[in-house]
Amino acid sequence: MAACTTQFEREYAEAERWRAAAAAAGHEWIETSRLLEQAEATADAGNMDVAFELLGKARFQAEAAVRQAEREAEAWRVRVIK
Amino acid sequence: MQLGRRLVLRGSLALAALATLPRVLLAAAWPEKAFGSTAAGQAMIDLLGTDQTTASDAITLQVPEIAENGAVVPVTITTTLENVESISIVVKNNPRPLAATFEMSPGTLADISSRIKMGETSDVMAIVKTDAGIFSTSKQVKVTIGGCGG
Amino acid sequence: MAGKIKIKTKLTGDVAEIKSLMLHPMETGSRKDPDTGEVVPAHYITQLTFANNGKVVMVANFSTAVSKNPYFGFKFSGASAGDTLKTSWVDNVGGADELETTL
Amino acid sequence: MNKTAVMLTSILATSLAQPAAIAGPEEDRAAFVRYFQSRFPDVEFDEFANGIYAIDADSRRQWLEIEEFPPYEFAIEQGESEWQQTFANGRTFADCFAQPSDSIRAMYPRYEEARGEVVTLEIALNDCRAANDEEPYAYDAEELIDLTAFLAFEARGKAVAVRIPADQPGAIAAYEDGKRFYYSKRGQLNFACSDCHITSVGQRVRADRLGPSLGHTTHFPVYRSKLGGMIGLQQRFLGCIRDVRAKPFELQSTEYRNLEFFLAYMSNGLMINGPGARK
Repeated sequence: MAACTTQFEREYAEAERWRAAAAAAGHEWIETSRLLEQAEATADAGNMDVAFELLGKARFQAEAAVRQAEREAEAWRVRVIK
Repeated sequence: MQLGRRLVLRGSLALAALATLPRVLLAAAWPEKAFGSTAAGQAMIDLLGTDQTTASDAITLQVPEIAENGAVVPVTITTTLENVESISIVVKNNPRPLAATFEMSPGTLADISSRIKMGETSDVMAIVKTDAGIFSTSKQVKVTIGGCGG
Repeated sequence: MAGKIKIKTKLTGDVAEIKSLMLHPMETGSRKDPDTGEVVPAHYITQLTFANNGKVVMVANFSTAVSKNPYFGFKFSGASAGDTLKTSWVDNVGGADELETTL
Repeated sequence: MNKTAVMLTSILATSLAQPAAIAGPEEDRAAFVRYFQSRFPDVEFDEFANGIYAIDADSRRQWLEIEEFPPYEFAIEQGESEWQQTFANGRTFADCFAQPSDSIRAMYPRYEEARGEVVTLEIALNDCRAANDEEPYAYDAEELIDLTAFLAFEARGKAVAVRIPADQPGAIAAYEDGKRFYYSKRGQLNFACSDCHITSVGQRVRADRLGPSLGHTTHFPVYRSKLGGMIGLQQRFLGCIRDVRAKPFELQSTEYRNLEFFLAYMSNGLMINGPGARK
């Protein structure tokens, strides 16, 4: 149980880093913060399976948002009407 | 709540009395029962005494084909029928179908417009009561779910 | 303080075209407040009356199915410039307002 | 009126009004106008100020009926009485502005060199309150939106005239930032503003038809039938960002101000026709 909690905290911190990076790039998605909050609350309630699942979704979204920001750093230029 | 409403009705009659009502408008108490009916036919019976109307192409009902927003659907009703006593708007699929009813005095022209709410796609009926009977026409208005407008 | 009734009138011969707009929530009594989740009580105009020089020319009976900030337009004959049009409404919770306009 | 003539006149008018305009934004704007005019050849340039109602006939009829007596008239009236109110120190909003009330809307958004940022009408009004020791309004406060409704109404018929002077590198940077924002895909749905309002303009998303970006800013604030109340341009931005499932920015954030700066510049030469009525 303790190991499980430590793992959750480690993965949570990593997901949060991705979310912060997406936010810094101006590309955070709408649900990510809420998923992180839900994951934390579920973990606090001891339901680790669901907590990890929610955390996984948050992490996926945050990372995808960062990738989107990286892509868009140049990709937007091709859409400009000329 | 119920008590409050009675007070209001008495208040409105008092206001109306001050204005020295002509003949046609003496009966113009707010038709609480008809407005409370959950079926179009019953609302018409409560309001007009019958749910039977004569279809008439002398009534022009102007409504959109597709409502931009069910919260604000413009409705205009005109008719060439003579001696019109009242015009009513019935939205068949609304939870309470009778939307509004307009009491005309002898000098009032049969040309009214308003904006109504519609919960879903429905037939909208314009009902015109004259001294010769009760006439109607209806049109379907499509209501779609919005949310992205602008 | 801004009024809660607005009237526009147009006189063509002896026919007056009246357009009215009221500032009113027209609550149906079935809507829930998005913040509190509680049902917002019904609050709507029931009757809108127009009297020209004291003679009632139109009584509009509304249900909750009339849109928020209701609009109502109509025409009547026998009007002349300088007539006083009185517009008044009452609602289901005892609210009322009125406005006098000169044609 | 001849369409090309109208377009040329407006381009000329704008370039005459700002001799120091830079080629970049002006080329962008000309291309923007050309795109929408070739997409909707039957629509006159001036008509784009009417947004979606320039290109959708059935909606236009309903809009015209609402315009017969639009619910935003209460907002204009309220805004006017706020404009005339006296602050505790005896001064009024008018004292903050050198121009008469019909010439204020068209001055914003503008880049202010000294501050190094885009200033919108909402910011200018709140600055005025702060300068007079009054509490600033929240950016979604009804009072503030009503004031902008009044000033838009006063300015009707005046042209949008956003300036990007060549000697203000900060202005061009803010413009470029707004342009990047406009064309960047974001959110879970991976949409850019341009995907809906340029590429798919006129098409339906669920029940709604997508409005052209040319003229997007001219008619705000608007009375939304859906909400039964008034909203400002940036509240609409916020709604769009949310609709593509991205986390919205704060009202009057640098992101939205720069976006407003870019979008308003694209509408230069169109007439201010706010406040508006939208579904």
